[in-house]
Amino acid sequence: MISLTSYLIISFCLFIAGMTVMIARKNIIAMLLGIELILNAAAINFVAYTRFVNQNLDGHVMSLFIIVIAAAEAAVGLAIVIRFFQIKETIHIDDATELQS
Amino acid sequence: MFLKIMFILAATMTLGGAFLTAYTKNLMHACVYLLVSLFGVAGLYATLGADFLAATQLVVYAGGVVILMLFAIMLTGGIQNFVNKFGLDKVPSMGNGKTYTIAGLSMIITAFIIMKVLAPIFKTNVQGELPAFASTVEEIGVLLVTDHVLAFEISSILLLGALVGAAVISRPRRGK
Amino acid sequence: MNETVVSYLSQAPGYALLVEKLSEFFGFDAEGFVTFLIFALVCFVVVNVMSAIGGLGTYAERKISADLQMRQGPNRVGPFGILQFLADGVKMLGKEDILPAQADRFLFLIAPLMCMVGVFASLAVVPFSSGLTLTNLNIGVFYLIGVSSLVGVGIFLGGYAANSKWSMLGGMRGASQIISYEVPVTLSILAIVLMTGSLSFNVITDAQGGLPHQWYIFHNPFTFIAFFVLFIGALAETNRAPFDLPEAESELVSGYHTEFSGMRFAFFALAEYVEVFVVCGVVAALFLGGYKVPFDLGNGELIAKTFPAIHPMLAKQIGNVLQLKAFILKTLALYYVVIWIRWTLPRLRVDSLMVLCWKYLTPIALFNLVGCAVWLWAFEGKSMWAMIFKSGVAAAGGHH
Amino acid sequence: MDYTISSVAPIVLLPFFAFVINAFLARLGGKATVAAVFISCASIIGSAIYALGIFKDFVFGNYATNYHIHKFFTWFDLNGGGQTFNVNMGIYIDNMTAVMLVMVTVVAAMIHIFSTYYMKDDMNYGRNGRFFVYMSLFTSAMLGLVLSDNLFSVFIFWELMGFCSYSLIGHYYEKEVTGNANVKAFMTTRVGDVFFLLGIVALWTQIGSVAFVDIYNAVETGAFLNTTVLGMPLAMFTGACIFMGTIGKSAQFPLNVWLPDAMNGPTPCSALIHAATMVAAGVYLSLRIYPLLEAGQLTTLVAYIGGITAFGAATIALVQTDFKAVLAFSTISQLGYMVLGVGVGSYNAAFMHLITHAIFKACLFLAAGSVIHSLHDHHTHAHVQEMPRMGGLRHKMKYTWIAMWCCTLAIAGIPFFSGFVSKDRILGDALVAASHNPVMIGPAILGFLGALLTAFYMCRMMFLAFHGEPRDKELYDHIPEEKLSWNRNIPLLFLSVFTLGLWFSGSLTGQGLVKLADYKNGKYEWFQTLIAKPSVGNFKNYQREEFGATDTRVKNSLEKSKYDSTYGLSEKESHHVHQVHVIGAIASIIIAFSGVFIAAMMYLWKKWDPGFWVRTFNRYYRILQNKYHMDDFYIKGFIQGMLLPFNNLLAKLDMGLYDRYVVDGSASVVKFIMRVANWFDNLFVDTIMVDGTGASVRFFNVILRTIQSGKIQFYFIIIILVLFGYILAL
Repeated sequence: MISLTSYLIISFCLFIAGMTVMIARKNIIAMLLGIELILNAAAINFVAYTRFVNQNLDGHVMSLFIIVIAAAEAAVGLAIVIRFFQIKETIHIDDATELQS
Repeated sequence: MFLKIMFILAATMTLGGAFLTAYTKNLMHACVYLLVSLFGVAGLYATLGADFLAATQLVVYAGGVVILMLFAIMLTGGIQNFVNKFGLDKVPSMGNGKTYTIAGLSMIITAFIIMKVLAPIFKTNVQGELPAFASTVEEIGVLLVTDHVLAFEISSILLLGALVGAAVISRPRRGK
Repeated sequence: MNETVVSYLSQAPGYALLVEKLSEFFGFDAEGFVTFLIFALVCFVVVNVMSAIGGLGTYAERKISADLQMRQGPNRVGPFGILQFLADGVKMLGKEDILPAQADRFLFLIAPLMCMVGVFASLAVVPFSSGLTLTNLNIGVFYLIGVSSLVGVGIFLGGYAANSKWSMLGGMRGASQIISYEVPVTLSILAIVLMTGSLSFNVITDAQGGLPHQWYIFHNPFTFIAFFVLFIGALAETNRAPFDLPEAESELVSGYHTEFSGMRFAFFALAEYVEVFVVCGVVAALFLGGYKVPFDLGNGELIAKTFPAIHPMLAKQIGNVLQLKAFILKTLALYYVVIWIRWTLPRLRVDSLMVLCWKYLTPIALFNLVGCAVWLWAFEGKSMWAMIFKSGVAAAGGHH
Repeated sequence: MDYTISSVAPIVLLPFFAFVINAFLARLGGKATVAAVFISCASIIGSAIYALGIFKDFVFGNYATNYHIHKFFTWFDLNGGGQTFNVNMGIYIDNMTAVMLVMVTVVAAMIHIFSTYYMKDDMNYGRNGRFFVYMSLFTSAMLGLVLSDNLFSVFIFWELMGFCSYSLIGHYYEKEVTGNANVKAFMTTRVGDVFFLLGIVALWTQIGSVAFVDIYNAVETGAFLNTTVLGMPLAMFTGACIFMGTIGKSAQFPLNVWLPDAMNGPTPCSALIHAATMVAAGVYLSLRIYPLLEAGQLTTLVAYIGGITAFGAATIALVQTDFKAVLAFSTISQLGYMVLGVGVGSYNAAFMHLITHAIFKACLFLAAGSVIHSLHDHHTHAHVQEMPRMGGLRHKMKYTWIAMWCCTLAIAGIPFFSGFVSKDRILGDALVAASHNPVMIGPAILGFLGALLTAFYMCRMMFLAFHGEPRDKELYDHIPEEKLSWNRNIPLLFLSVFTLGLWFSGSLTGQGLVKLADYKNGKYEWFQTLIAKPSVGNFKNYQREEFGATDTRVKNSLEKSKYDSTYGLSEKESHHVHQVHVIGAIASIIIAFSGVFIAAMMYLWKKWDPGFWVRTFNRYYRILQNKYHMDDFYIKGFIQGMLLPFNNLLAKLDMGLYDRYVVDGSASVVKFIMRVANWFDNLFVDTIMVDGTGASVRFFNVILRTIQSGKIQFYFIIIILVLFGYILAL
């Protein structure tokens, strides 16, 4: 019953949820939550393939790096959000359009 | 049997948390649901025999990222209405009908794309005999300092950069 | 994968019989069911006993503080007032569960639970004895660090959900304090993990001996320092004085649980006291030899050899009881020290708290980690007593 | 005892590191400068101690005449075209090197110590220690040269020394005469260096190596005989070219003009240039390539050059009135003797004269520095160097006087002093050569005459400066009384001790008080035993050694070198040689004493009037005062007569031909091309390309601007849509 397919479906659903968050939310922090979900979806895939397909632990190591990157991204992203808020007093994503043509 | 129960629990937590994260209007609640979802992912790791990864997931997300997010939410809640009017249900910019419609459409498209990619895997995937769970800590440690040592070093530099960068960026400028 | 309390108990003679009878009764292989049953039973017992210990902690605190301040303390309910905590618990149950109008209902409800879950989940790996470890996880230390970080989230959400200034400040203080002090704590635990080469509590404990010179605290100078770093960090992580800023009564009324009442407040309090116990147990297991009894009395082999009439399993059980006693003794000694510190030292300021963590403890812990690694490399993991003994033997011209 | 490259390296690197450190430290001034000076002195003293260790190992270590250590590693290779051109670097230590190292380091150490006295007032140790910086580099380069095992690295250090001498001579750069002097020294030696480089290149192309041992081997195997370069035999060509380097560096006859002008530098640097390093390097090189000179049949030429230089410089020194100029010309003269010794095959004595001369000449210069530093003219605020203004100085500076007399007697060739031991032997060998070959009579006569003049002018200088009545009373009264101090007189006295002949052991002193080398039969003096011409046969089996590998230790028996003056001669011939030597010794003793006597008659007792001679031979006196008009000859003949017209011709060619036709012509061509290009530019580039690009950009801009919304989520959706399209296309 528990097979690669079930994990892939879970990861797929997680990805879809994260993407929905990314698109639907206009709040930068909420979008960062979505990014976390997407990254975790990817990490689940790695571990699942390690378990069901080739049994070497490279996938685990890759997931570990994903976690590391997620942590770094969260730290820097949130720092940027706070700085952004200090300047603009808002965290609405559509206000961050300084680079707009 | 135990594994199945565990898997169902973890999957439910993961997907439920993810769904609620996407659905709820309250950012603070979204954060908590995210925590639930991430705990579910840790459970999924456990069912996949990735014990070290599961613990790492707990430490990094529960101990670090989610609290960081909560802090960020509070620090950006607004200066005048810091506590009382900090919108609870009125947190701004959590999306509206329009954005959710767009999101739903793109969700369908993405689902289509991913299913297109995954379909052959589903079809061809044959469940083989799975090995028993073994401790992964040692092997991951060995892999980290042998095969993946470059990535390991780079990620350490990345973390240092993130640490310094976050401190530098978020520090208020002088005179402000 | 990992040894649990069930795999230990399954060595008992009655286990196989029970499984067989139940299988006959149910008509399918009941081993899993029995396992689950035993597990649930033990968990139930442990959780309840720990709750009782947490309750007794409040009593101990009051009694010891009274002693330190030349007072009587609780002395009405039961002998020496020992049933005071039960009376308090009953009173708490009877109180009204107040939910502030401005509060965030959902978070207000789950915050105390999060604390409870974090603390009680970490009980799963605490090595009470070589048999009575709920599960001997091979990543036990890591798991404990991960799970107990839920407490930080709980405190933070509790402070936020009440929607009051005091709670907010207390919650934020608590969260930042817990995240910060996790760094030196983890680093000094890592030093021990480095010495042992394992993340499992039982392996770490078994690597030590029953007598003080075999404990990791006296293994080398670096672990000696690491012990104090870990203990200070643990005090801060459990929000105990002198680091009890999140609930600083004089400034923040009662910190993050200002608005909580009745059973919810009891949950917070219980979580705190049990966490102190868990942390003391962890420190004892990592540095003070844990459940190790002197002269290896704990594993029962000596008893079985001395009294051949005793069944080996029984001998093992006797050893287990001795181990449990040793562990509880060490833990309670540390518990006493914690309470003692609380009623002795004044509270720190927020900035000096952070200075202590980031400018002193973290560098010291890092240095310790490196020092341990160097010690491990240079002296092949021998303890300094072994080396002193060796050099003494060499000086005396002895052979070995 | 087993020296490797790295174990010998400190001797060079100590002064070099002192240079590197001081280059940054010295300019800070104040205490940093004092520290820099201390580092300089300490490093050279350390080198001296190290060199003494090597000397001890070689001289007392029962090592034979031809014992040597040769180690090298491949620095880089220029292989190609089927030829191997390895550039090797290494060390070559034999007895000569060991003696040379001690001489250089000890003399340099004394000079350094004296410099702390002499340069102290010159803006605090010579322009903030800059003097010491270059002194360290100078010494380091000389030590490197001495240790080098091939001509290429010799050349490197050679040029390094050239640069250092340039910097040191031009120390007082604000004076115009100094600026000219250092340029002159640099350019004159450059003439020799060009030939030197030419010789190296010729050697390299013909025998594929420039290592000394390879050269000796090639000489032995006759590789030089069949090869010719520019119609000359290879040995002659390369020998002559490399010897040109010696001529330039050691100020031999045609290129001797730079050395007197080099006096404009500070006196300690003159001591270093004239004694230990610069000029010694030239003679050292000619000794190293001696087999090449012999194989190239250049010995007669060398002997003549040496003789002419020895005599000519001595005659010029007769009439000089500048204290240091006398010493400068005496240096040229003595170098002439060394070269004369090389020319007549008196290898051993030439090298001994190099050593003895280095010691007494360094002492003389330091003494001169001591004198000049004390003679301060309060009207012009300058140091006085003119002998007519001195006189009677011995009452004021006793120690300097003693040291200087020791050295004067040594250079004059008075028995029991070192100069006699070495110079007598050179002159004796010259006589032997003359008795075999009539052509060599010339150099021998020149040598003996020069010896007479040397004794005369040195004593003249001493009598004029130190004896008699003070001629400039005011100047004399201002001279402070000399006190014994560690950095003024001690170096002088230390060096003057070594001007005694017993250290070098001559036949007149019997077995010699220093029986360093009579370990076997006591027959030979140590110097003569240990120093021998490169005896070629020993290098046949040398092995290639990598860095740090063990050496091939050639431990010869105590056989006399076959290049020794009596080697292979019959008993009769050997007897003849000894007879000639005895005659030479007696002659040189008579000559030396007569020189001293004449000087004393003229300047001490004033029985004979020197003015009479000046008046009688006024014309020749003028010639001598003008240094045989050699400077004028070079300036008028070479520079104005040849270089200037050539320059003018070039200038005319430039103006008339190049400017008019090439430059202006090309300008008009360019002008035409420019017009065409302008038209093309206007039409194609500006109109079509530039404006067209702008227009197209504007066109696409309108489309792309709508996509560039600045909203991340919009980009996200675009990504999804593109992916969607891609999947559909699949």
